[in-house]
Amino acid sequence: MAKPFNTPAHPVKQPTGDASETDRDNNSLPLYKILDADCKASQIPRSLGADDVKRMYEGMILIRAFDERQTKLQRSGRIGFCLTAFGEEAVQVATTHALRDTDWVYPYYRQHGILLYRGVPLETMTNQLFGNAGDLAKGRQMPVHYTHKDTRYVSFSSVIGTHMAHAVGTAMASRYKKSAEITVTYIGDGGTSSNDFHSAMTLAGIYKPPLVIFIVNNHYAISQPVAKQCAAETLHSKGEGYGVPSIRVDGNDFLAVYQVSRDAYDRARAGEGPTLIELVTYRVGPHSSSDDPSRYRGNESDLWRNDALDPIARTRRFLTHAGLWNEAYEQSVWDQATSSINQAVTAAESSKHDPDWQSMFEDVYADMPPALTRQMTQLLAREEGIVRTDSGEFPL
Amino acid sequence: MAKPFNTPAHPVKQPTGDASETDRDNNSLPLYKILDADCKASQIPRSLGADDVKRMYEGMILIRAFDERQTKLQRSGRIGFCLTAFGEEAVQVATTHALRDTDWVYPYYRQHGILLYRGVPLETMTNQLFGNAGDLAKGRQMPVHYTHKDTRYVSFSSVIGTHMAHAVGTAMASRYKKSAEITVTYIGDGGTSSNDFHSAMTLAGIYKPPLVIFIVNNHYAISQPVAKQCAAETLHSKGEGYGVPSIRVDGNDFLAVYQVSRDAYDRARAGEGPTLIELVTYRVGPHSSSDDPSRYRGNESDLWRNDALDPIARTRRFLTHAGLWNEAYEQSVWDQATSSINQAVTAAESSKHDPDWQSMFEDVYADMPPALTRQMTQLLAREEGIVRTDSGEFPL
Amino acid sequence: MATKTLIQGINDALKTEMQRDDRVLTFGEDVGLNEGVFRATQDLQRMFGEDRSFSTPLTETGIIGMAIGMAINGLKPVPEIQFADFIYPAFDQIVSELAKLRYRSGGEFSAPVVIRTPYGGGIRGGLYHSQSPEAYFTHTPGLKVVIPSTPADAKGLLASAIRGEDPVIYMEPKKLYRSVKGDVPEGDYTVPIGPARTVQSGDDISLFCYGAMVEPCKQAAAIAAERDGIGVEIIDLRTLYPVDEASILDSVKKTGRAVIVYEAPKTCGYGSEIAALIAEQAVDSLEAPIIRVGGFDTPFPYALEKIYVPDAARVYLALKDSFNYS
Amino acid sequence: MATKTLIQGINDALKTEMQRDDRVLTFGEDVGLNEGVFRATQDLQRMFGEDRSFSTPLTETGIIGMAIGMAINGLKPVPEIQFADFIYPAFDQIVSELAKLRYRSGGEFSAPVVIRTPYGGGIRGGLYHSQSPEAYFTHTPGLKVVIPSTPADAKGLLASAIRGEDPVIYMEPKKLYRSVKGDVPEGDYTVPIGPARTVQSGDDISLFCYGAMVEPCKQAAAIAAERDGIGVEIIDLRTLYPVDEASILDSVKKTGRAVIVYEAPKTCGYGSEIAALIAEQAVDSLEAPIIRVGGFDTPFPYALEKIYVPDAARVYLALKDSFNYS
Ligand SMILES: Cc1ncc(C[n+]2csc(CCOP(=O)(O)OP(=O)(O)O)c2C)c(N)n1
Ligand SMILES: Cc1ncc(C[n+]2csc(CCOP(=O)(O)OP(=O)(O)O)c2C)c(N)n1
Ligand SMILES: [Mg+2]
Ligand SMILES: [Mg+2]
Repeated sequence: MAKPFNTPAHPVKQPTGDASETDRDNNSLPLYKILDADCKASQIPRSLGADDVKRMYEGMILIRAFDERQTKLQRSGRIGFCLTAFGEEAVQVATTHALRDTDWVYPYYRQHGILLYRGVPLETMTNQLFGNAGDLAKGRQMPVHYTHKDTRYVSFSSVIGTHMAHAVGTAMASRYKKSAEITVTYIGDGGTSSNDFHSAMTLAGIYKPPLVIFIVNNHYAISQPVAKQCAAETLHSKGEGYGVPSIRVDGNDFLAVYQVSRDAYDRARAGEGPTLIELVTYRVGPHSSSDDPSRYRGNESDLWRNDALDPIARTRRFLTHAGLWNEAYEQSVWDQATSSINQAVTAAESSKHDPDWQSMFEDVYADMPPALTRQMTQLLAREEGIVRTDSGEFPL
Repeated sequence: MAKPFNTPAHPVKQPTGDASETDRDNNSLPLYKILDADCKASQIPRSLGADDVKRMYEGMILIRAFDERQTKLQRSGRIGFCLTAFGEEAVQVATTHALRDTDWVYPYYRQHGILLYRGVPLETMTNQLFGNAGDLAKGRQMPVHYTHKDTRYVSFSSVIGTHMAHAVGTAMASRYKKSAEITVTYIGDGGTSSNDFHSAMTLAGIYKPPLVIFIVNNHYAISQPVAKQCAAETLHSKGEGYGVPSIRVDGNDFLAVYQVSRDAYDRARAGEGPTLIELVTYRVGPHSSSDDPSRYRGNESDLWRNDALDPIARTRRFLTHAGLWNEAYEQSVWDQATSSINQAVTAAESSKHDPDWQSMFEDVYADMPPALTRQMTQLLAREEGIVRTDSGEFPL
Repeated sequence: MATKTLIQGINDALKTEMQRDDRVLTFGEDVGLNEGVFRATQDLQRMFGEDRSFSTPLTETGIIGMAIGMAINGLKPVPEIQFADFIYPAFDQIVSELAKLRYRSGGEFSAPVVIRTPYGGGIRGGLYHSQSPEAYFTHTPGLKVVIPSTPADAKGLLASAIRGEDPVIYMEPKKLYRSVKGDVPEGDYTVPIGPARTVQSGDDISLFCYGAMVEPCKQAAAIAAERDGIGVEIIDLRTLYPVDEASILDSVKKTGRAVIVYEAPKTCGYGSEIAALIAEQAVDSLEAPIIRVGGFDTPFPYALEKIYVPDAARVYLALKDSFNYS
Repeated sequence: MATKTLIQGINDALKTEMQRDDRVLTFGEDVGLNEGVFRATQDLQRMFGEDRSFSTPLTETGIIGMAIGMAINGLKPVPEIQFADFIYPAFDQIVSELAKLRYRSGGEFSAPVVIRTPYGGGIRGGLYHSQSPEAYFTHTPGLKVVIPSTPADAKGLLASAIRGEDPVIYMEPKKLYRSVKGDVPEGDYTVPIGPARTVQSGDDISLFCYGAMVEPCKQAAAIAAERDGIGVEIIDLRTLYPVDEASILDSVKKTGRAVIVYEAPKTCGYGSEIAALIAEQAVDSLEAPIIRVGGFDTPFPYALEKIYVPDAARVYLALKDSFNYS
């Protein structure tokens, strides 16, 4: 059982977007926060105990450790590609903490932290990064394109935005089946310009399914800054044009993110319809291992690598104020994270080989059509014995 | 020269969407109007003289007469399809009156009134309805899918929404070429849910080209009422989420439509960027000749066939108050309209035949590729002499 | 058995399957209260309520996307795209998502959505109410593509599609909606996806077709028999992917001649695949060029529609060319 | 003449044409300041300013739609779609608008937009960074489809496309971006759209290919010559629509055997059209089945990419099959 803090509960806020005078960012745009500049909280979400906040902190560190490891694996050529969420850890952990295990998640590629936080075995994840025979997706997708049915983390494509419309349908199906499940989905600031942001918002407004939509505004879509992505002052302002209540939140304030998510989930579960939540954060790392941010933003990201903005540092300061943090704890959390990741990397890399050729032909349909079977049989029969070099050529 | 009214000019209004207390509809949503319940105007746009308002009135009647004639032609099987704008005449006439001849128009299928108002020869239009050899589009498109380069009325497809993104590009090109031209585009309430409403609004917000976007909210998309199309209280509220200033206007109040259009055009020409204007009107007729509205709205449309709501009747009452209307004038306007339409129908129907077979192969590319030439030659050579019956079969 | 039109066959399948399985839902633009612009969804909202048959906002991508999400969560959506010409706004959802979900998730997730859409010429619809986009979908692994040409097949194939586990693009030849009639079994009735249907046997030429092209093929074959004594074997493919290769190859091996008829632009049309299949698997049997009678490589015209769409005259000329070749 | 990579050839064409004609503009996601994720637009913003080379919001449909509108108003836009896999959100704009504008307006309006997009395998991109969607476009009258395989062609064909009056889908084999090098003429240089390029002449088999498939075809032909004495005529089609039918048919009439290689899923792929063309126009010359070596009828895989994409081994086996057939 979570030990409750001795602080008054934060009153449930209607996500109207009309934040109070103090809930404003430097440009005096609405921005809901709980942590103050010193990382103290005058009011803490009622449902959170000390264990909860520590769990969230540990979850953020696991993500960071995982991302550091991913980066190294990619740089040393052991995996072909990687994509990290440096600086966006609070988004993933706090939105997930407020979720039930049976709720559906429609992520895009920068939400692997949700899997980590939901306790998916690390080896499941590293198998995916290596695209080996142990990968749940049978080595078919690029690294970071996870699928995980057990945690209802739905397989996604690389195509930006499409999953949002799926989330609407899944939430409608839950309601149709009179299930208490809700659905959450995430979209980047860039993704708000995609076709299916529009379709999903339109449909969410009309059908009012149990759905919560998070815009992860990390200020960039690869090289495009959000100010050149959309001329609106805030992205949450898009909600009104669809009749969907919305709110803008400090995405690096784990308590604010938790509180607003929780409220929105409660509303969704109570049949009160969808909510659009803009989480303002910053993509501290490159877009992916293929990206060089110095080309388009110089060293701007250094500004965000500090204790006043980094979500992990802010949480640490909060914990320190609350007497829940010390060096030894920090060390053990990191040790635990890195050693479990190391194990998972070793396991994925050493004991698993490429998927079987044959697997390439499976899962196109429920049953393999005859012509495809013929293509497979021909390949397996004909090419047996041909040894390919690494570059795909063959010495005869 | 237009004879000016002796009334104070209506002050140019910033299209902020924040209408004054009196600018509200029955549901107390913002709705900009000039005509009062009695169809008097306390303030008349400065740039309008008596000739202007009479011209607009006559333009509306020409549209109505044309639509009545279209309907009859379709009912008697002389044209294959028709689509009318009953009750939406003010939208077309007043937005066009404020436009310059060199400005670009990206319409959808319900804006043929713009062509009529810009003085396109009626025979050009009836040729299109009949799809005959005199049709500018060589009989290739269904009725009402006009193209008219001379008036910069750009050919459109039947696909809803796509043209809006073109309008953005055309307006950007005008600015690039340092031309003073602006671009206007129209979209239905249903069309606001299409992909390219979203893309065009996003791009218009970012690039701020000289563009004015009209949402013609006629309450229906075929059978779908606007309340089931979008959950927002107003459609102009979509503007904010894209950073595009917007305003909601009584689309059956020709003076209000004129004034707001004029202001937006001035802003566009001055380099102050795009405006989104919701014109609230009502589709009094069926969606098209294929539609039976009684299936989905009973006789609701009868409510709109009255002098308090019909844009022509309201304009007539305004003219009457201003001493600009009498029965004889009315009769002559109608006579003139019907006789010119009759002539154009007769000309299109009697003197023009189907387009040549050969024309079917032209205009796919600037020059006909060899394979297509072969397809054409084969057809022309082989089928010469085969007489087809009306049903496409052939007696040998 | 009752005599029904093709669209009644479709409506029958929808009713029967919705009655059988309450996971089956249908929706699309004007599908609910208005019962579809062609009335394919007649009575459904009245019988099954607004939760199971409803009209949507004007967003094809949203309609298909939403259907995928419903299917992932266990429902059996049968969305309608009002005209096949308007399927392109949803092309991304169909090609990137619907077709690839099962594969990319290693079989963890799948979306057995059946997309119904009227296609083809015959209603004087011009460029945007007449297209036949089947080849875009047969080139997209992960999709099944089905096109009926008789009322019974319309019912039986649609029922099979709805009961199946894979996404299906179910294309309805709108020209035939009310122009063909035929006996349709009552109640539970399926026709398997896959096998082609031999419309008539013949020894001289194999004539492959589907959808609205079956009628002119029948007329042309009748005239060829009557006037020239040519024995034409007509095969209605019905399922375009996965196609019934055996029926195609067996027929060509017997006749040595092949003509393929389709409405879409000839180049890279579905008929090109059938020709390529024959040229790969049965080239030795060929006694004449494989002739494709298709739409021309132009957009679909309005006034000249009758010249554009293959009709009995053009099919007949092709049959004679094939027959006389030596 | 300078030795350049394929992507340098593309960049050269863009620079030369932008210098030549100030109506030429280029834009797309990350195209401006970031100079394209593959750097195809390197230096352009610096040289020509933000008005002529800029990054856009994340909306492919908007990028193409905006380009169409610019072209209607007299500009020559050359938008980039970051990966061909992401062209589908713009499919409606391309198929419904770009391809059909000239036709539907009776020639009143046209939109000579050149869409550049990297396609194909070779970068371990998995399902969504590897696709080869050319057949969707070759089946769409109104579009030209061009795919270069050498740096000089990359420059010359792109320049022709930009100077032309028709919309062009210009697909760039990203595998070759930096892996092939060749001489590229400086300055003004065009290669006409239409004619194929004979890579090498040969008497025994005609081998048709394009884009990234030209390299494995060359390797396979070399091995076949060396080991089996087979004379392979390799034809790089370069323009897929309108294709150089004469070169294809002349070659097959000479060799009697045809193999076609492409990366996209085999069924209804572009190779099916070439096979159908041969089976229609040159069937009597055929001494062997027409073999298509394509991708398999599955989505594009990640780990097994090398098995999926046709390589020299598979092409060689097909050449032997064709040669040994009798
Ligand atoms: C439809 C589509 N277009 C383009 C891309 C290429 N692309 C991949 S990520 C990306 C930027 C996305 O930015 P955002 O939505 O803000 O998410 P972030 O990466 O910042 O988390 C782009 C353009 C894509 N994957 N899909
Ligand atoms: C992309 C697309 N989907 C569907 C249609 C079929 N359709 C034609 S008009 C129409 C309704 C449009 O309503 P609205 O935008 O409100 O314009 P209105 O007809 O009311 O003027 C629909 C669904 C279409 N033409 N294009
Ligand atoms: Mg971002
Ligand atoms: Mg409407």
